[in-house]
Amino acid sequence: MQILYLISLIGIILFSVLAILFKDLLKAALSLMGASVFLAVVFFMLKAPYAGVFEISVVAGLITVLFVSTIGLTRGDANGGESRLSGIIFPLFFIWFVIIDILIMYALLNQYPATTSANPESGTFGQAFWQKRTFDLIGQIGIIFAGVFSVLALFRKKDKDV
Amino acid sequence: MVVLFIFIPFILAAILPLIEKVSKRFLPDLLTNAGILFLLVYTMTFGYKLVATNTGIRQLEWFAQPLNITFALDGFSLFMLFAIYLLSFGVTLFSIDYMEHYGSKGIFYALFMIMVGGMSGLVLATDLFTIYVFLEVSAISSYGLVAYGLKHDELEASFKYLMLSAVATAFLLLGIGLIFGITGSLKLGDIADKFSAHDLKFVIGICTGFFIFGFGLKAALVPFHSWLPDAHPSAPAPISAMLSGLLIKVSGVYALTRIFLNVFGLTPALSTILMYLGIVSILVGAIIALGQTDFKRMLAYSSISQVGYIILGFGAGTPLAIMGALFHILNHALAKGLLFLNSGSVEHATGTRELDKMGGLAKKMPITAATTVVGSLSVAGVPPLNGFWSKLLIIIGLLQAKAYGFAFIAVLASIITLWYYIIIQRRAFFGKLKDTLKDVKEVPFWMALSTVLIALVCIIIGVSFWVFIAKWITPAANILEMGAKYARIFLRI
Amino acid sequence: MNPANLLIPIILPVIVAIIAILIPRSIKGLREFLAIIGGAILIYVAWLLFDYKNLNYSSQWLDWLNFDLRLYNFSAFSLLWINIFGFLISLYSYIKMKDHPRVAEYYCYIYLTIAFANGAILADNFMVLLFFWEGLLLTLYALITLGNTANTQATATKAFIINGLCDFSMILGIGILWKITGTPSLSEIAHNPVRPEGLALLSFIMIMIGALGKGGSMPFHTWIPDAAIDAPVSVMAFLPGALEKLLGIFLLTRVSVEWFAIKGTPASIILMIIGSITIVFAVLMALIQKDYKKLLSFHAISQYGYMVLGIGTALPIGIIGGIFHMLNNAIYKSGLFMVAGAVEHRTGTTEMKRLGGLKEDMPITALCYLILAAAISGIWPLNGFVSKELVIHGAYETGFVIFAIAGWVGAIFTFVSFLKAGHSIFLGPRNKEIPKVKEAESPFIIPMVVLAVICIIFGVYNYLPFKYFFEPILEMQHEVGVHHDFSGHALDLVNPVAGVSLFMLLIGLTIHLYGWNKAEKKASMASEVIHRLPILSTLYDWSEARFFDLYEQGIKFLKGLAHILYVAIDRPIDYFYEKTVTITGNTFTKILQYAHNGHYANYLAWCIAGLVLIVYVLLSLVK
Amino acid sequence: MNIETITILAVFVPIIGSLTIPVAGLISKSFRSVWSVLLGLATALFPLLLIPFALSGNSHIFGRSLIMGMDFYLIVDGLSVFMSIVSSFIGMLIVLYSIGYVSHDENQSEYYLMVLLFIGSMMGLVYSANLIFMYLFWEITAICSWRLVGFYRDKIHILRADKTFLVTFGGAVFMLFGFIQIYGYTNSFNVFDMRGTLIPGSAVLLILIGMFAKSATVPIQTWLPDAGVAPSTVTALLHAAVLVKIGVYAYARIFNYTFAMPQAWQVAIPILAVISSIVAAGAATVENDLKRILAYSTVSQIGYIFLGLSVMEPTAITGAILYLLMHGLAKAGLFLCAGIIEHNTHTKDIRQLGGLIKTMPITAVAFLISAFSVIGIPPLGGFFSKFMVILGTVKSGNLWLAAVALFTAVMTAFYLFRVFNMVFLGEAKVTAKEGTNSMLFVVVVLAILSVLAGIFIAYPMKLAQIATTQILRIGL
Amino acid sequence: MYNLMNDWYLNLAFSALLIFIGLYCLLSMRNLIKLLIAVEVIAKGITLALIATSNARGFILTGQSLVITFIVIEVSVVAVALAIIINLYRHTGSLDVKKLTKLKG
Repeated sequence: MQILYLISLIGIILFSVLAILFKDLLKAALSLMGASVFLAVVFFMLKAPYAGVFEISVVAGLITVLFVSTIGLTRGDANGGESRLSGIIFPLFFIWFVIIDILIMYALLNQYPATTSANPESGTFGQAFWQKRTFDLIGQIGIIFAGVFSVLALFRKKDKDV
Repeated sequence: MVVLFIFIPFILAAILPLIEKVSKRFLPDLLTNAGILFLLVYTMTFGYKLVATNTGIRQLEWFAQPLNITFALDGFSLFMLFAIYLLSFGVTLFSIDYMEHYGSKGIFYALFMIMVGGMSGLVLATDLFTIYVFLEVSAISSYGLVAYGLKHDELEASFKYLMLSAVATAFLLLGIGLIFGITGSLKLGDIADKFSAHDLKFVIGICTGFFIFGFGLKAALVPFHSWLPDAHPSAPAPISAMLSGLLIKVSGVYALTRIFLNVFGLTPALSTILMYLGIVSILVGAIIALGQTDFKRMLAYSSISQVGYIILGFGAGTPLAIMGALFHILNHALAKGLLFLNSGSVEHATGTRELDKMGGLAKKMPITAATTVVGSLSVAGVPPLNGFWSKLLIIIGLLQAKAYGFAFIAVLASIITLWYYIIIQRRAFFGKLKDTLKDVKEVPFWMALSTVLIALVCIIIGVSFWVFIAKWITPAANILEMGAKYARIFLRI
Repeated sequence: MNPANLLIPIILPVIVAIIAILIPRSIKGLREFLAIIGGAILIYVAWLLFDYKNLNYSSQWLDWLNFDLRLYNFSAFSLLWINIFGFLISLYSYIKMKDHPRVAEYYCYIYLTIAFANGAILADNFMVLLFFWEGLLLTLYALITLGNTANTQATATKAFIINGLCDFSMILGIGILWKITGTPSLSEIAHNPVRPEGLALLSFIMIMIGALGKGGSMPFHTWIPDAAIDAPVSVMAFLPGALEKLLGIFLLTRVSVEWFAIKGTPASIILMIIGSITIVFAVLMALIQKDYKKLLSFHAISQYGYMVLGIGTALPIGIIGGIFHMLNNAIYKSGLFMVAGAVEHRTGTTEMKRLGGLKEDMPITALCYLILAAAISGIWPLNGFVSKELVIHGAYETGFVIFAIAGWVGAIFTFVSFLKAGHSIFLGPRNKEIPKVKEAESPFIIPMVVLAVICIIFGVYNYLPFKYFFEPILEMQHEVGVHHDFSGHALDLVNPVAGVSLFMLLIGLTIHLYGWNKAEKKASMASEVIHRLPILSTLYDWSEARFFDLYEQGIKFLKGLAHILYVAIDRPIDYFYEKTVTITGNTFTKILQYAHNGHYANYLAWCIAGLVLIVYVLLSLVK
Repeated sequence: MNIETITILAVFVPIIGSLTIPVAGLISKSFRSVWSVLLGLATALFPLLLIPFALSGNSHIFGRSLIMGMDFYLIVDGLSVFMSIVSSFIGMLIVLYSIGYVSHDENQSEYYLMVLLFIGSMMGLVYSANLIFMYLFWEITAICSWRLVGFYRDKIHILRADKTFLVTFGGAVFMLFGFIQIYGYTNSFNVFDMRGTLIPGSAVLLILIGMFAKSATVPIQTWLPDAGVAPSTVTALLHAAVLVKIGVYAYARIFNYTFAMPQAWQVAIPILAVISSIVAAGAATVENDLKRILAYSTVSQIGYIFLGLSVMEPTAITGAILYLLMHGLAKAGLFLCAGIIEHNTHTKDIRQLGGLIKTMPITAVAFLISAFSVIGIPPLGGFFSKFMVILGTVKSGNLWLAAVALFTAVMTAFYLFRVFNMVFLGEAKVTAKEGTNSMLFVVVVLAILSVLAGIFIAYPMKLAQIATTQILRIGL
Repeated sequence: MYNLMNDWYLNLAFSALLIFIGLYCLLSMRNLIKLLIAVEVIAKGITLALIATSNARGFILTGQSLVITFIVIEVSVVAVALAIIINLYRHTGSLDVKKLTKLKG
C-alpha cells in the first residue's frame, strides 16, 4: 500500500518532468494527463475520493482535451526554437532542488513536529461541501461564468473593424 | 439583503448575453447602469444603515433557516463596496458610448458584472478560501476583459497577466493550505484566534511571504508589478479604469490589509516589509512613469506608484496612516479611473495613445482636458482635490510612526508624480494644436458626462473632505485599528 | 511766530513746481514770471525766518516719528542762501532757458530741488532728513537729463548712481548712529555729540561719505566734469556750483560738529586728508582742461576740498573758513559759470582754444570774470582770500602742516588755471571762426555783476558776513569763551600764512608766464608745461583713461561682480534644475525601462526573487 | 455686515465668481470682461471694509473645527488685512489692464477664471489661520500660475509653466512636510494654538524651502525669470504683486507671528536673504531680456523683504510689511509698462529697443517713477520701506548685511537705469505707438499710487505698525 | 505504525518538487502551451499539498471541497489561457514567448 503510494508520488513527478521536457506538445499534454492520473490515485489513497474523481474527469479529461484541441488548432508546429540547454541542465537543477527540499523538510520536521488534529472532521462530504462551503459554490458559478464569457469574448466575431 | 451585492451582478451577467440577442445596445446599457446605480444607492442607504447600527458579521438566512453563507459587512467592506460601485457607475456610463465599436456589448457587460460581483464577494468574504475564489472570479473575467480588443497587444498583455497571476495565486493557495493545516480552519476569526494562541512565527513567516507574493502581485507591488504596465493600458479604457482603479485595490490591497491587519495582526516585521514594498513601489513606479510616451502606460506606472502609497500607509499602521491609506484607495480609484477614461476619450477622438502625436487637445476637447487636469492634480496630491488629503494623512501617519525617511521619500515622489502628470498635460492638452489634429471632436455625451461626474466627485470630496472622512473613512479605519482583535471578536462565525 | 511757517519754504516751491509744469506751453513768459516771483517770496520768507532764528515745528506723521522741523542759526543761514541761489538761478534762466524744449519740466525740477533742499536743511529727525535728502537725487537726475548731448543720459545715470551710492552709505551711517544714540532726533543728538570711535567712527565715515558725495569731493566727483558738458549751464551753476556744496557743507558741518565730536580724533584727520587730496588732484585736473566749463567744474571740486579741509580741522577758525568758503565759492563759482553761459550764449562754444580776445566785445563780462577769477584765486582783498586764509590757518593750527601745504599748492594752480582761462578767452588774438559778438544781455549781466560786487563786499567788508552769518553759527560749538571774531585778522597780510599765500600767487603767475612763452604764446596751451612734467604726465594719462574715475572703475567692478554672481551662482542653480534633475531622472528611467524588457521569464524571475527575499527577510526579522 | 461676513465674502466671492466666468464667456465676450472687472472690484472692496477694524488694533479669529487639526479658521488682523488689500487691489488693476492686453488672444475665459481664482485663493491664503488651509490655497495659486504662465501655449511657454509649477509645488510639499513635523509636536495646525512654540531647525528648513520656492529666493529662484514668458499681466501678478509675496507673507505669519525659531536660523536667514538679493541683482545686471531683468529685480527685492522680516526687529518688520505694498505697486507698474512695450513692439530684448520715450512718453514716465520707487528714492513709497528695513537691520546689529543690502540698492539703480536708458532713450530702433487707454490708465494709476504712497506714508505705515505690534505682541 | 501517507512533510516535499518543476519550465521554456502545462504542474503541486494537509490534519472533507473548487478554477483559467494562446497564434503565427515582447519599457 505504502509502496504503491510512493510509486504514485514518484509517478506524478516523473510524468510532470516528462511533460515539461517533451519537445512534442502532444506527448507533453499526454504526460500531464498521466501525472493527473497518478495524482488521482494519490487522492484516493488519501481518502479523498471525490477529489480524485474530479481530478481524473476534469483535469485528466477535460483539460487534456482542451490542450490537445489547442495543439491541433495551432498545428503544434511551433515547438521549434525551444533551447536544448534547458532540457540538458534540468537534471542538475532538479537534483539540487531535491536536496534542498529534503533538507528544508527535515529541518521543519525537527522544528515543528507534525501532529494530527485532536478532533478530526466528522460528517459526510456532502455536508462539508454543500453546507460549509456554500459561499464557494456561488464563487464557482462566478468562475464558470467568467471562464465561459471570457472564451466567448475571445472567440467572438467582431461587429466592426476597429 | 446583503447577498444582493453578489447576486445582482451575477444574475445580470447571466442574462445579459441573452438579452443581447433581443436588443443589441439599449437594454444592456440600461440594465448594467441601472444595476450598478441600484447597488451604489443600496450601499449608501441600506448598507450604511446596517453597518451603522451594528458592527460585524451577517449571516444569510434562507426561509428563516440560517445558511452557511456569512458576510463580513463592516465599515471597511462597506467602504470598499462604495468605492467599487461608485467608480463602476462612472465606468458603465462611459462604456455606453465607448464600447460601441468593440462589439458584443452583452458579453462585455457580462464580464464586467462578473468582475464587479467577484470584487463584491471578495470584500464580503469571511473565509480565506472564499477570498481566494472570488479573487479568481474577478481575475478570470479581467483576463477576458484585458484581451477584449483581440489585437496583438491586448493578447500579449493578457497572456502575461494570466501566467503571472496564475503562479501568484498558486502560491497564495499554498499559503492558505498551510494555514488551514496549522489552524484547522479557514474562518478569519478562527485563524486570528489560533495565531494569537500559538507560537507559529516560522510558518506565519512563510505564509506571509506567500500572501505578499499573491496579493502583492494582484496589487502590483514592485517587484511583482511587471504585468500591470502591460495589462492596464491594453484593456479598453473603461476596463483600464476598473483594473487600475479597483481591481488592484480590492483583490490586492483590500485582501492584504484585511488579512494582515485584521487577522495576522501587524507585527513590526510585517510593517517594515510592507513599508519597504510601498516605498520601492512608489519610487520605481514614479521614476519609470517619467519616461513613458504612451498615455495609458504612464498612467499604469502611476498606479504602481500610488498603490505604493496605500501600502505604505497601511504598513505604517498608525491610525492616521490607515485612514489616509483607506482614503487614498477611494481617491486614487476615482482619479485614476477618471484619467484612464480620459485616455480612452483621447484615443477615441484621435486614434492614438502616443503622447508625441497629440498636442493642444484642450482647444478641441475642453471637457476632457479639464477633467484630466482634475484627475492629474488629484493623483499628484495637489490641494484642494481629494488626493491631497489622503496623501497628507498618510504622511502625517508616517511621521507619527517616526518613519521620517519613508515620509520624506513619499513627499519627494509626489513631486515626481506631478512631474509626469504635467508631462501628459504638456504633450497632450496644454500647448499648441497640431495640424494633424484639426478635425478632432469632443467625445460623445455619455463619455463626457461620466468624466465630468467623476471629476465633480473628486472636487466635492476634496472640498468637503471632513464630511467624507467622518462618514466613510473613520468607521473603516476603526475596524482596521482594532487589528487582530477585531477578527477574534467579530469574525467568529 | 507760528511754527507752521516753517512749512512754507517746503510747500511753496512745490506749489510753484506744480503750477510751472501745468502751465500750458502756449502761454509764454508766465512761467518765468511765476518762478521769479516765487523765488522772491521765498527769499522774503527765508529772510524772515533768518531773522527769527529759533523755531521748532512738529506734527503727527508716523506713529512713532513726528514730522519734525527745526530752525536755528545754521539752518536759517543755509535756508537763506539756498533761496537766494534759487532766486538768482530763476532770474538767470529767464533768458538762458527760455527756448529750451522742456522748460516746463526745468522749472518744476528746479523748484522741487529748492523744496527738497529747504526740507533737508530744516529737518530735525533722520527720517525727514533722509526723505528730503534722497529726494534731491531725483531732481538731480531729472535736471541733468534736460541737457541735449548724446551722453546726457549716461551722465545723468552716472550722477544718480554716484550720489545714490553716497546716499545709501549715509543711510547706513544714520542707521548706525540711530542705533548708537537710540534717538532719531537731530537736536537731541546735538545735545550730546558722539565720539567717533569704533562703530561710531564707522557711522561717521558713512554719513561723511554722504555729505562729501553730495558736495562732489574726491573720489565722488567724477560726474561733475561730465555733467559740465552734458547738462545745461544753469543747472551746473545751480547744483554742483552752489546748492550741493551748500548742502554738503551743511551736512558735513553738522556731522562733524553737532552729531560727532571729531576734534582731535582720527575722524578729523580723515576729513583733512580727503580735503587735501581733493584740493590738489582736482586742481591739477582743472589745470589741463581745454574746455572752460570743464575747467570750472574741476575747480568746483577743488574748492570743495578747501571747505572739507576747513571743517576737518574741527577748529572754529577752520569751520568758519569752510563755511565762508562755501558761501564764497557759491558766489564766485556761480558767477564764473554765468560767464561761461554768457560766452557760450554768444559764441556757441566754451572751448578755450577756439576763443580769444573777447574783452573788446564783452567788456562787462570780462570785468566780471576778472573779479570773480581773482576771488577764486584768493587775491587780496577779495572774499576768496579771506576764507582760504581762514582754512589754511585752521589747518596750520592743527599742527599738521602738510594740510596747509596742500592748501597752498591748490592756491598756486587755481591761480594758474584761471590765468590761463582768462588769458585765452578774453585776451590774445581772436579766433577767425568766431564772428564778432555783442555784449551779453542784461539778465546775464546783472547777476554776474551782482555776484562780482558781493565778492568785493564780502572781501573788503568781511565783518558783515562774519557778524551776521558765521558768529551765530559758531555758537553751536560748545567751547564757551573761544574767540569767535575773525574779521580782524581776515585781511591781515602780516602773518606767515598770508605771506606764504601771496608768495604762492607769485609762483603761479611765473608758471603761467613760463608756460605761455613755452607754448608759443598760445594761452590755452599754457598749462602744457605742467602737463608734461614727468610723473604728472603719467598721472594725467591715467586719469584721461578714467583710471581714477570711481564710477568707471566701480561700474566695471559692478559688472564684473554681476557677471560672476550670474555665472557662478544663478546659472549653476538653473542648470541644476534644468539639467541635473532632468538627466538624473531620465537616467533612472532609462535603466528601469531597460529592465522592463517584455520577457515573461524575466518578470517571473523578479517575482520569485522577490518572494524569496521577502520570506528570507521575514524569517530573519521574526527570529 | 460684520467682520466675519466680510472676510468670508472676500475669500469666496472671487473663488466662486471665477467659476462663473466660463459661463459668462458663453454669453458674450464683453459681458465676460465686465463681469471679471466687477468681480475684481468686489474683491478689492471687501478688504477695504476691514480697515476700520484692523486700525482698531484688534484681531479676530473665527471658523469651525473640522477633523484632526485641519480646521477652517480665518484670522483678521493687521497683517492679513494689509496683505489682502495689497493683493486684491493690484489684482483688480491687473484685471482692468487685461481687458486691453489679452483682448486678441485665445482662452480668455480660462485666463480670467485663473486670474480671479488666483486672487481669491490669495485672499484665502492671507486670511487662513490654519497651516493646512494655508497650504491648500497656496497650491491653488500654484495651479493658477501654471495655467497662466503657459497662456500662450507655445512649447517653450509650456515648459516654463511646468518648471514654475514643479518648483513651487516641490517647495511647497517640503513645507507641508515641515508643517506635519510640527503637527507631530503640537497636534494642531492652527496658528493661534501654537503661538510661541519653539520649532526644531529641520522644520524651519523644510518650511523655508517652500517659502523660498514660492518667493523665488536663491537658491530656488530661476523659475521666476523663466516664467517671464507669460503675458505681462500675469508676470505682474505673479512676479510683483501677489505670488512671490505669498512666501513672504507666510514667513511673517508662520515664523514671525506663530513660531519661535532656533537661534542658528535667526542668524542664517538674513544672510540667505541678502545673498539672494545680491545674486539676483547681479543677474538682473547681466540679462538683456526686459522681463527677465524685472523678474530678477523682484527676486532681489524679495530678498530685502525677507531680510526685514528675519532680523526680528520691529522697525525692520514694519518696513518689510510696507515693502509688500510698495514693491507690489512699483513692480506691477514696471511689468505693466513692460507689457505695453512688449505688446506694441513685439520684442523684449532691450538691445533691440530704444528711443521709445518719444512715442510712448506716458509709459516712459510711469516706468521711471516706478523704477525710482523700486530703487528707494523719496518721495516715492519705496524709500520708506527700504529705509526702515535697513534701519531695522542695523538696529538688530547686522551691520554688514545692511551694507550689502545697500550695495544691492546701488546695483538696483544701475540695472534699472540701464533698462530705462536702453529702452526709452537713445535712437529709436523700432516704431511703436502708445498703449491702449485701459492699459495706460492702469500704469499711470500705479505710478501715481507709488508717489502718493510715499507722500501719505503715514496711513499705510499705521496699518503696518499695527500688524507689527500684533506679530511681535509688543508696542513699537 | 509510521504511515507514509500521513507524513505531511513527505507530501509537502513532493508538492514542492512539482512546483519547482513548473517554475523551472516557466522560466526556461519558450512555447506558450508548454508554459501553460507548467502552470498545470504547479497546480498539481498545490492540490497535492492541499489534500495532503487536510488529510494529515483530519479535515479531508473540507479539503476535498477546496480541491474541487480549485479544479474548477483551474479549468477556467486553462480555458481562457488557451483561448488567448489560439488568438495569439492567429495574430503572430508563432507560439514563442520570446517573441511576445512588443510591450516593454
